Amino acid sequence: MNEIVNILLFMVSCILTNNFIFSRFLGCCPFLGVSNKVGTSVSMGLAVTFVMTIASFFCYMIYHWLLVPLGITFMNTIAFILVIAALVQFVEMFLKKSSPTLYSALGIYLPLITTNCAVLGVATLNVNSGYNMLYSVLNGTFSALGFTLAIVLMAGVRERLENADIPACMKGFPITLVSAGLMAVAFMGFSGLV
Amino acid sequence: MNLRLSTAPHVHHPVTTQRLMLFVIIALLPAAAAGVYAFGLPALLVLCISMASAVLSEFLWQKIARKPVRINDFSALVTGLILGLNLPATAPWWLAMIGSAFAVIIVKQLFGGLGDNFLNPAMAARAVLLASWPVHMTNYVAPTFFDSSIDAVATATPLVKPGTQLMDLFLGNIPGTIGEVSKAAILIGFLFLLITKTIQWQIPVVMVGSVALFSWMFGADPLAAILSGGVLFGAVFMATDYVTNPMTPWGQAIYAFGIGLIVSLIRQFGAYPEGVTYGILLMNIATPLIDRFLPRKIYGHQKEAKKA
Amino acid sequence: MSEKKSMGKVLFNGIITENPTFRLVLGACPTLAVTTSAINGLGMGAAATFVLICSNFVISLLRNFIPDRVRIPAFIVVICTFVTMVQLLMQAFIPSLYDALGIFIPLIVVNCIILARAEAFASKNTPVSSAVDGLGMGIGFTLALMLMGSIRELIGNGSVFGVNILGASYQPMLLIVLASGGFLTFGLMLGLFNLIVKKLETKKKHEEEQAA
Amino acid sequence: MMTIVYAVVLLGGLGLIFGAVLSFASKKFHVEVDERVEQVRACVAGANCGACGYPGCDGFAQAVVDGKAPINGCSPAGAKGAREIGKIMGQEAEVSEKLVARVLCQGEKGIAKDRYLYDGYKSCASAAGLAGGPKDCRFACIGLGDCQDKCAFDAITMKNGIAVIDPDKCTSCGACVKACPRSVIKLMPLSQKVIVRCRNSDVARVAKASCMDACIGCGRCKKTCQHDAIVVENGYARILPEKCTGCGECAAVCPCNCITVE
Amino acid sequence: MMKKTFKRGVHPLHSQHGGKAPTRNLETREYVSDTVIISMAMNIGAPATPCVKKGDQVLMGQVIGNANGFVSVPVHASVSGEVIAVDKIPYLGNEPVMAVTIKNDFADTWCELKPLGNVEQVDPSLIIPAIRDAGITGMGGASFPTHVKLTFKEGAKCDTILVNGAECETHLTADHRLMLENGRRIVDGLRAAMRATGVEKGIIAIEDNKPDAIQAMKKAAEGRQGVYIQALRTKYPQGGEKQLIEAVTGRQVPAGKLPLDCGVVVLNTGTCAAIADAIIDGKPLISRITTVTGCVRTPSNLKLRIGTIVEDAIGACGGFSQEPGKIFFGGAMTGICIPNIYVPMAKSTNGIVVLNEKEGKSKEESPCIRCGRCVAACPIGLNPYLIKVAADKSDFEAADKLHVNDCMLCGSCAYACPSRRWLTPSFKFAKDKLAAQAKAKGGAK
Repeated sequence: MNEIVNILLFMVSCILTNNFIFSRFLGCCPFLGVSNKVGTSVSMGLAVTFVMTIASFFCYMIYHWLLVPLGITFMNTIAFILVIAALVQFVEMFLKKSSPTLYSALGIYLPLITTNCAVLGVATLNVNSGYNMLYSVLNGTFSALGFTLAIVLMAGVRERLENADIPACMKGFPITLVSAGLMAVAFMGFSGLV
Repeated sequence: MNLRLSTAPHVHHPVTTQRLMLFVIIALLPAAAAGVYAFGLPALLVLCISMASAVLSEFLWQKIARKPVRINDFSALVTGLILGLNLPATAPWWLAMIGSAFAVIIVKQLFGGLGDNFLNPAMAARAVLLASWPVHMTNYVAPTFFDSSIDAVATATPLVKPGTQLMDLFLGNIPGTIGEVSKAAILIGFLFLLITKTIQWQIPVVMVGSVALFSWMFGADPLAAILSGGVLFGAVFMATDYVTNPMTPWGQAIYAFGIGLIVSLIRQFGAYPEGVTYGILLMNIATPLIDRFLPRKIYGHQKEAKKA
Repeated sequence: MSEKKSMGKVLFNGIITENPTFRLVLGACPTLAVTTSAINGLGMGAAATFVLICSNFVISLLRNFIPDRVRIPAFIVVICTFVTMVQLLMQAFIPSLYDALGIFIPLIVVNCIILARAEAFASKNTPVSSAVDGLGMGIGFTLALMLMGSIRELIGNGSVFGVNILGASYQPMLLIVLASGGFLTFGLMLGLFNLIVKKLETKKKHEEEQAA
Repeated sequence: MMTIVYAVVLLGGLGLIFGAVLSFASKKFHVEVDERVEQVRACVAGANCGACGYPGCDGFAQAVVDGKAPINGCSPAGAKGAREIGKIMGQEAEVSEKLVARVLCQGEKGIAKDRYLYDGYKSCASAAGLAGGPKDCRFACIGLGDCQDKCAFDAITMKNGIAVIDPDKCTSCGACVKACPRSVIKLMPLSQKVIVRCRNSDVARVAKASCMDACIGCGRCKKTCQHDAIVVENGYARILPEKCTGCGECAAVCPCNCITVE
Repeated sequence: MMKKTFKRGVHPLHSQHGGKAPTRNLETREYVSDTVIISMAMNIGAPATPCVKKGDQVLMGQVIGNANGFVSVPVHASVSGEVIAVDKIPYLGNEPVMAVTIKNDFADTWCELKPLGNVEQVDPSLIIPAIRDAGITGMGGASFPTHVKLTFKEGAKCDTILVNGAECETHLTADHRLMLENGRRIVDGLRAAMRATGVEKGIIAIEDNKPDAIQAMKKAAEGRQGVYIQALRTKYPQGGEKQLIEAVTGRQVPAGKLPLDCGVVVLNTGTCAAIADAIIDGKPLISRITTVTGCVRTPSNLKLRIGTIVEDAIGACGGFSQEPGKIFFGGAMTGICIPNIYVPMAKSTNGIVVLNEKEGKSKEESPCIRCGRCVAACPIGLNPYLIKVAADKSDFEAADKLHVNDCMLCGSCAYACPSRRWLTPSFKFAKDKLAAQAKAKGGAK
């Protein structure tokens, strides 16, 4: 029972309190780039969630069952990035062939994810925090959901800002960053929640 | 004879943006008066600085950005007043000044000015001030009522403490920010806004109801939860900000319900004693999505919707 | 002479014309995360510069040997190697900075700037000019990070590089060194940068018109 | 020592496995794409950073080919990349002669007679539908700037109640031509220097009553022209650009000042 | 009886001065001017072709313009006298229209009339041709030929004919006076339409701010088969076709379809009276009641011959009381501005309203504050503020997705907007553009 509560709290903290975007700054590039349409951002978020979950899983295995026994944990970054890159590319190609609908909804975002620091970040964080396999995977999934939440909210705001009379020099990235900053202020309300 | 031509309609409802803002200011006056009565001249000073800074910031920005100067729509004045009412009476002058300038320039004008900001300027500024200068922002004193025999006593939290009478909460005999102390004054303002049809009842009523519901669920006293802190003030004056709440009654209900949930969550489990500001800000952020995903019934499309 | 001139141009390109942070808005994550103080910004910038120079150089050397199909994974492996080197070096010699930068050191691997330069420049140019390009981009990145770090440290802490500047009576604006402050500062600086660039461009154009 | 061996073996092993799987997969799952997409894809930075707002470099390349993304949308590729993409995308466009949009009306305030005072929504299209437009001439430029709003290149300004197009800034995209409810704007070859700036097809009396600079279709220009470069149709003169030598003699004889020579 | 209504809408009368008071209680006066200009394009569809020439002598009721095709009606001389011009004149729309100018000889000699007799006895198959020959179009504003409305296409089922006596527009009281003074004719016309189409039920719907009209119509309908009176809440646009149907029958016209598709036909009160005139007396539509109000000395309801020039109509009301700033045909919510006072009124001109300079001047647009008043006002349930943004950017695809084509340009949103934004005009703009695009597409195919 206690364990279940802990897991629940852990999930909430991943999504809200330690939100990947607003408090950890992971995955900012796609957050800024792919948040201009709500539909796109939902797809992106789901694709990230998918990849982060399986990446957490695979990286955990590689790290604990390969690198640790061999005593070459310093190789973690390089091993992780290889795993992620290969995984993403494989999933992309698989989707492209087997399910064009799913591919057009999610698959096209996959290449973006290879160089998304959120994925490598979550793998590294899992190692640094010493999570076990369950927590690693949970961390992957729910941090990614937090990312999804952030990017979808951002997309909503940006769709609205599209029609706003923003000063020329602030258009595009600058105003998106300021919006993100103000959103981060609001997310501070969740601090200490868990 | 030179006739004017334009497309219809040729008549308009007499209400204008300017008049709506003026109504909000009038509705805020009782709360402001109660605050000044409770905390004395420092409170008045804070309000004045905050308003002056807001209007001046708006004026300067519009001059510099070469946009039409629209300070006479009173929207900056409203922002300044609401922010001032959200500060403790002990707030130093620079706090009120920076807060108002931030609200008007960064939160409002950078996004394109009135109507284009996605967050309530006063709320966002308050959250920023709270994160930047937490000590100054939470330096609450008990009301003095211009009675020099009572020393200004610093207290830690504006929320209800054991032993506080509900009547004190209602009338404003408690420490807190300038505007939120007297619930009676806020209700007067609410009635005024309702009578003048400046706002609809949905948001304040649903939000207060939702706070009561969730604080009861989380094991707190619902009545005290409503009367303490900024719930009423937020529900009447800040959650109802046109620009940042959803457009339809149902959307507004969802929005207000969400605020109530977040407020109760933060109060019960979070690090901050008060969550109204964050509740409103977070639901402001969700507003575009609510507007987008809430279905609307369009005349002549009902049957299609059923089929699909 | 012309070689030298073009090298200068490549260098200048990275620092000003295509400044990775302010013009291209790449590598936003570290820019936002580590610029809470000037020294952190400098450290991050230096680490990234090192990786940029080395990886650009090596990739340029290997550019004719790497099959086109696997070039991206190959680039990543090269970059990753240097990142791991930096990581180990910093851990050994400047552990305090290493701790402050934390997870963002390994994340240099996925910093878009580095891969983008590898693909866009190093894979098409000579090793030396690639290294210079890496240096220019690196300096541009470092300067931007340092500038942002200084501003945030100044406002949020009253100091720059740890030296108190604004005096004891200054009430620091804590928000600026928090997460949201990073976004806000970056956004506002970007806006300001755009404004200045635009002003310069119109001025230049105006002068050209007058000359014509 | 063993560590290094392990490291190398691991890396090599992983590389081999992934390489094998991926190369197999790329053959197995190969999907054909538009040739231009591949070409554009080769010009962008390929960092998959997402800064362009599209799902990765492939997505951006596709969007460029579909005409949805701007050619300079890839900031990491810089100006050089944009030029290369421009070359790929612009292969068809560069063949024909450069065109420029011209306003075929000189009905400024004081020259064209006003019909009434328009006081509505600032849009030519709206005004045009109201009792025949605010100007007496129903062929005139209304001057509320629908074309200006649509011009992405700041080439159009409203001067004294009519639109004026700066030929240097005009890219002949045709947005203004589409926007104009009166079809006052036409795309013409840049080389055509002599232009009849009126297309009023009313009879001479009505035309002259509504605007001082209206073409009344008198045909004097046609008679003067030695190159048969002018036709008078629908009550107004028109210049045939392929025959016009730009001598400007027609402009000299026009009683209504409606022919201009640059 | 329960008062019925539709969702949302606005109350322009409650907040506006001007209102209807002065003309509501005054009896309709007949006025005949010495010259009429009769436009050939008074109906939606193909305009009529003039069949008289300059110098011809015409009799009252004589056909002076022949109908062109099915969706078109003939035009009749509204006075007897001499044709002094057959020419194109600039009118209210984009293009000039053909018009016949007749100098009145004040003899009012009718041409030969062919009355069909009592509406309850006439052969039903003769009714619709008679309506077409009498040149009857919708007299509420849209000018749709009435015989087209009453000719059902194969398979169409109609069970109700609604008579629109809501008169929800500001300023206008013409229908109100007609109901008070000539209620029987309205009922006769409704019965004729019912018999012609075989529809069993006819409902006359009237807003509850006209209790006297409700009483009068109840009396007129007494003993008539299948005719009912329905009171409606006073709200704008209660008299909009779609809103009227929703309020009275609870049905909705499917998007992009006609009222007939939900089994209803809506006729205006004036149209009904004209039908009765055409059947009982054989008289074509040559006059109508028009409210002339605003800044005129004696606001009144005038029975005007079709083609009366505005200047004359205003003169008949004692001239302007203040310097006019704006004059429009119809009510203030949907009225169409006229460029000068020398234009003639048409069959659909139910009001001539004169505003002074101050009332007529448009206010400057200020930024949208997202107050939601437009959303709360839109009787269709659209998001006007979003459509406006899309239309202003010429993003017609987006506007289409926001259902701008369902907008009926009632003006409720623009009326309610505190920022005085030009909502309705931008919707019209978008609708026109979309229609043009659709046409171009159809042409390409």
